[in-house]
Amino acid sequence: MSTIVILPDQATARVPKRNYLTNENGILSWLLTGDHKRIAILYLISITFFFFIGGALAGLIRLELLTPQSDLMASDTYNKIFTMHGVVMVFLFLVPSVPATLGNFLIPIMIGAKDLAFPKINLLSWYLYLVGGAMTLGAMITGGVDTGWTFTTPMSTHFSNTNVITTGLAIFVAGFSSIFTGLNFIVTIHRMRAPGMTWFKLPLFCWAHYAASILMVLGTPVLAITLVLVVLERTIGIGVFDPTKGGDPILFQHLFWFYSHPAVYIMILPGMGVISEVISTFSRKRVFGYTAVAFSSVAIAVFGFFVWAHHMFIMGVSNYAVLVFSLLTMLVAVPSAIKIFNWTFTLYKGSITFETPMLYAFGFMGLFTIGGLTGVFLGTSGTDIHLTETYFIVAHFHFVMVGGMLMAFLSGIHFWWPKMTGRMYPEKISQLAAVVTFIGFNFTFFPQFLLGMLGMPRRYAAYPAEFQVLNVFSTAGASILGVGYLLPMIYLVWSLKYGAVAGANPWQATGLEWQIQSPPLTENFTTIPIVTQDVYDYEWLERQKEHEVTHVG
Amino acid sequence: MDSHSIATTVDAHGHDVAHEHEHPAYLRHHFVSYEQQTETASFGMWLFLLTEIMFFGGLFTAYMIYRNWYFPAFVAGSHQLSIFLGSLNTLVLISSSFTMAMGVWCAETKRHKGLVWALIATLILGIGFLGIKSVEYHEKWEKHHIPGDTFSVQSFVNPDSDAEAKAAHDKPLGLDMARKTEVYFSLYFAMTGMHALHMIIGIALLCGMLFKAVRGGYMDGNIAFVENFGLYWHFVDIVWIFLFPLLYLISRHQ
Amino acid sequence: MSEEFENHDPNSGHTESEHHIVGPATYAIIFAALLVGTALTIGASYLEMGAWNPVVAIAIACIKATLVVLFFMHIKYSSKLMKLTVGAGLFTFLILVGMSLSDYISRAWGQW
Amino acid sequence: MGLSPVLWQFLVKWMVNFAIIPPEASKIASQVDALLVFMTLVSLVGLVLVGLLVTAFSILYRRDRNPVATQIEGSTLLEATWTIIPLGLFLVMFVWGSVLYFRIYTPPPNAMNIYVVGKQWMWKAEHPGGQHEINSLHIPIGKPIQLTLISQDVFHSFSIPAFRVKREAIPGRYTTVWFEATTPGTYHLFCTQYCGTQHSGMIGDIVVLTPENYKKWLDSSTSGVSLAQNGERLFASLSCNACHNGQPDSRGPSLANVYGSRLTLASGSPVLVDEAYLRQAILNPSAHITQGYAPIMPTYQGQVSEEGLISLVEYIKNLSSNYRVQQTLNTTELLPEQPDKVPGKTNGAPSAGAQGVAKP
Repeated sequence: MSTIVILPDQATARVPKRNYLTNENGILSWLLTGDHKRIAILYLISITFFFFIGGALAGLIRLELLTPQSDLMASDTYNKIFTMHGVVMVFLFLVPSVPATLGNFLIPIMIGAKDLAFPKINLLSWYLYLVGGAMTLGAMITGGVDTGWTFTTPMSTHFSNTNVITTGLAIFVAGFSSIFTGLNFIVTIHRMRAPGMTWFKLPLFCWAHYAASILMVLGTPVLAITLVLVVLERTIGIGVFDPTKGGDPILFQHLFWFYSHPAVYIMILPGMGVISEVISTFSRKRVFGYTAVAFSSVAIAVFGFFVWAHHMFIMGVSNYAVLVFSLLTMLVAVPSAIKIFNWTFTLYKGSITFETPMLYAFGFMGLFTIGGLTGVFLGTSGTDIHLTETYFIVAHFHFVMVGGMLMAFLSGIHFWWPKMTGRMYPEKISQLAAVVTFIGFNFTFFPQFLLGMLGMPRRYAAYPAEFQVLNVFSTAGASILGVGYLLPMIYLVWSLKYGAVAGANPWQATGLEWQIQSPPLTENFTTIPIVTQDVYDYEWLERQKEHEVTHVG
Repeated sequence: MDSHSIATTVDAHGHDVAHEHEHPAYLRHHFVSYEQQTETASFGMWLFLLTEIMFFGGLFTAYMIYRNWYFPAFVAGSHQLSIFLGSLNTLVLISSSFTMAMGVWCAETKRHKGLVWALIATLILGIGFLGIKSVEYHEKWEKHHIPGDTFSVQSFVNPDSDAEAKAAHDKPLGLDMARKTEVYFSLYFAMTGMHALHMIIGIALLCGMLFKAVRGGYMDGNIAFVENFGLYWHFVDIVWIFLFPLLYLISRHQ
Repeated sequence: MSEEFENHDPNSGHTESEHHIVGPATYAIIFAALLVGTALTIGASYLEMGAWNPVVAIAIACIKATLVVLFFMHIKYSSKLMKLTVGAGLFTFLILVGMSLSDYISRAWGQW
Repeated sequence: MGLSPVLWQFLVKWMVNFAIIPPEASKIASQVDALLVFMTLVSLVGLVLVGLLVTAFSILYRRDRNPVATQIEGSTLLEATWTIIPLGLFLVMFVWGSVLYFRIYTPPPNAMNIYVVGKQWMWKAEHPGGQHEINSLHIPIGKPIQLTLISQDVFHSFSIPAFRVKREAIPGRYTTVWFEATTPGTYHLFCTQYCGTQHSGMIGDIVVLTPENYKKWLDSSTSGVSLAQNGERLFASLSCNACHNGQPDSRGPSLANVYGSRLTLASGSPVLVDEAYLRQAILNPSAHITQGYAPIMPTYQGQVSEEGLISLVEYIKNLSSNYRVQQTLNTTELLPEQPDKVPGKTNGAPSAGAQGVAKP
């Protein structure tokens, strides 16, 4: 099968001696760095750490569900484990995953800037993330927390005697990390673009991050104040959510989901940005309907704020509010559909190759389509009654978050790995890993749709025996999935030393980030670029190459 | 875009070492000009203030809902607050906002003495605000109006036993409604407490700024910090502008 | 949000809004207006206006806040982007309050 | 290459009983399933469409066949197509789903009301005839059943997959759901809202009976005191009748036939008297004063348990005249027609028999 990869002559090629990795040495040069690329690497390491913690917890959950009885662990242990799995995966992996690593690394380069607008705040946000992560781990080690990651009141305020306060504050701190990241991105994209880099020359990756950042900045503080109120209710006993004092527990749901619904767009939008870049590059083609894809990101961000109560359809909100929120939910589904079709038609008349990032991107498209369409099942109020709070919803959001976001994350990591490290990952084994992940994923989560249809409730440590076969399938799939995630971990580390030297532009891609050396210099560009070419302008790239050839000749 | 050329060297902390053309020392390496840097900083500050709006937004939502549900309790609760102290505090805070605005003007026009005095005035007014607030809190403490285990509904079921309630001619509330005053005071303390927390953070920053100003800082044109602190301080003022009528004033009639 | 995406070059964009220094006279006038507003709102709270009491109080508070934002916080002299930013914050705030209240208000529908 | 016998058993059993939806045992179930099938079909068509296009393009335009890509800007017509068609389909689903939603959560007026109290970690069902059940619910076929749900502590969710209905039990507030069972049998009852340690143990059986069997069950499991009768005792023991007795000089409004009527409150706002209103009026009387009466009623919050409140509500619902209220007031005699069934709990000690006074 043909490939677009063009690597420099391995016999003579070297990773450039001067780059952001070698610019300064010593642990302090990393811990006090203002360089967005180094902070991205720091994030990448810490996020991977938390991903494997969350993944290990997921493994325990699946093991427990192998049998109908709660035999591996007692039910309160199980409750603590799925709570921690949710907290770690949502707040410490999914929310920061693509933005804090790839976004941090690439946005300044893509727009032709030397750094993010506020490098110190960027570093601060990593430290906040660490503090939040450490507090979460602390809460986990000192007895855990058993409220579920949704902290439903009055369960979390009055009926749980686990570490709700520590975990709540951990999420509060991690939330500010996310706010600062989003704030930094918005300001950077507005203010730091290179001359000639107009809004419609921005890569779609930047558009997606811009949209996600709006949600981070405007949504997260509502979660923060909600958690503060929960903590105050637990400590001094104020009565805002407590039904015995006249508070309304549903108000907590409103405030919590006002953030936590947009949060799913915070998680998925950056992933969509990655997919736009990858599909364009490996089809050698401008993204079909660039403006439609760009504006659909913004539309998702804006509409994302109007739909939160669809998490509460059966919770006794007013029937009329259900009508409104259900209708708006249908509207927010449309931009996602637009994106899927535009990606599909980007392939049309392209010149497609199937390197690993592209395989992950195909995986993303399939799984996200399923995840999105099943979201419509849940946004439709009549069917939501049957399906919500069952494994159907678990399967749905895992299709979107793991099948969508994690696929996109891996796609992006592979795609930009040469840029970040200067070395290629091994192609064959990584393609294998992509296929294994896809198969394992479907094996794990597709049975859960059926379980949900059959009515198996989520968060059950023990379940009726008739659901066992599908659960066994799911657990078996999870072990395949685990292998799929461990493989990249191994060969990516291997490639740091033994990977082929990548050169500046192994994919022959058009973005500004591919026109500089890999790994980049600390200041990214020796001179600030003046952008004249269009975005995804492959013809410009061809001319550029010819020019170089004639120049050298 | 030639990746192998080595032109200027820029260290990780952003000071241009080899740029030929003149830049002030405080221009960070990744900005083209000082204007870009200040505009960027104030844009960032405004985005941060948006998060603050949403932060208080949750509390305002709760307030609106519960005021509609438990109107008599909110009336009785607000009668416990002193309009005099509230108005005084409003006056203090608006004045501090004014002095802060003057401080920004002094920094812009490089008036060293003016800046120092404006900051001192702002600091005194800010501390004064917290002082008055703590007098109010202390009174609530003595009357057991702090939500929690010690909360007492005595003032509301038996208004004659309570000076403020008596002065406002409160009618006794039923025990059930009297208990809902705890919701009012929960919100009162959450809202004013969050506001006071912002004041405390502001005063801490103000102290640092004053320290630097006394030693001649902010006279070189690098006044982004003063300007952005001003924005923050005014925002805290705006929050109070809404808290004052909501908590003290609008429920006084029954 | 369309203005936000107009094709302007960020490095030339800032020159259009030359940094405007607001003078003490303006600040003094606004300060006086804020004091008057405070007096008015306190005075209004002693009048018996029924349902209009909160409306008047909130209206005065909004005017005061607008004055602070426009002059003390220099938004009147700032770029379109800043004005839009403030607008976006206000908009989201209203969404949070308004759409939450929509549930509470309509819960009683059909109950009379 | 042997499959483990255990796994083999699973597979056989599973294939024999293979189903992707639970049994349809209520009237609404088939309607929900119709929408589910429609949505599944639409989803499959969409998925297959995307899948086919991606596969076809991947084959047709792979680099080997098509070395140079043709740059295409986009197509407004296509954009409009795949905006409007999904939107149209989603709107159809929205309307269809909303109709079902309103159907499921709007009980018909003739529905039989059963109260369900959720607590950590059990379901307590209270039948109007005084049958109490824990973690099970017996219902007849062919009769609309309304559940009035409330929780004593945290959120719970009453889920019957076979009926395709589910409703959260919320602390401090009644919620309702209704269904009409069609097929006798035993079905799963789940708590689907995570509620703490024994969440997965908060399950039970929905036993759907034919009308004859249901009647048998009713007779065999009655506690002898209907909810309304228990409510009547509570009403007397809490001295509600001292004020709510319908006499011309009474301090409280008459409660006879008050259920279902429209009252005007002291604040001037009109209100429909339903179960939720009655419960609120007992716990939070200050905000529920009938126009023309003084706000003197004390709150009973903390004095009556949720079950007691249910009894009181059910009693007031069924109160059509004040005759017996006044009788008990005059004679302090209670329930003269029931003494044999509840021995030792009759005259003179009216409160002894009433269930539902909260323990201190």
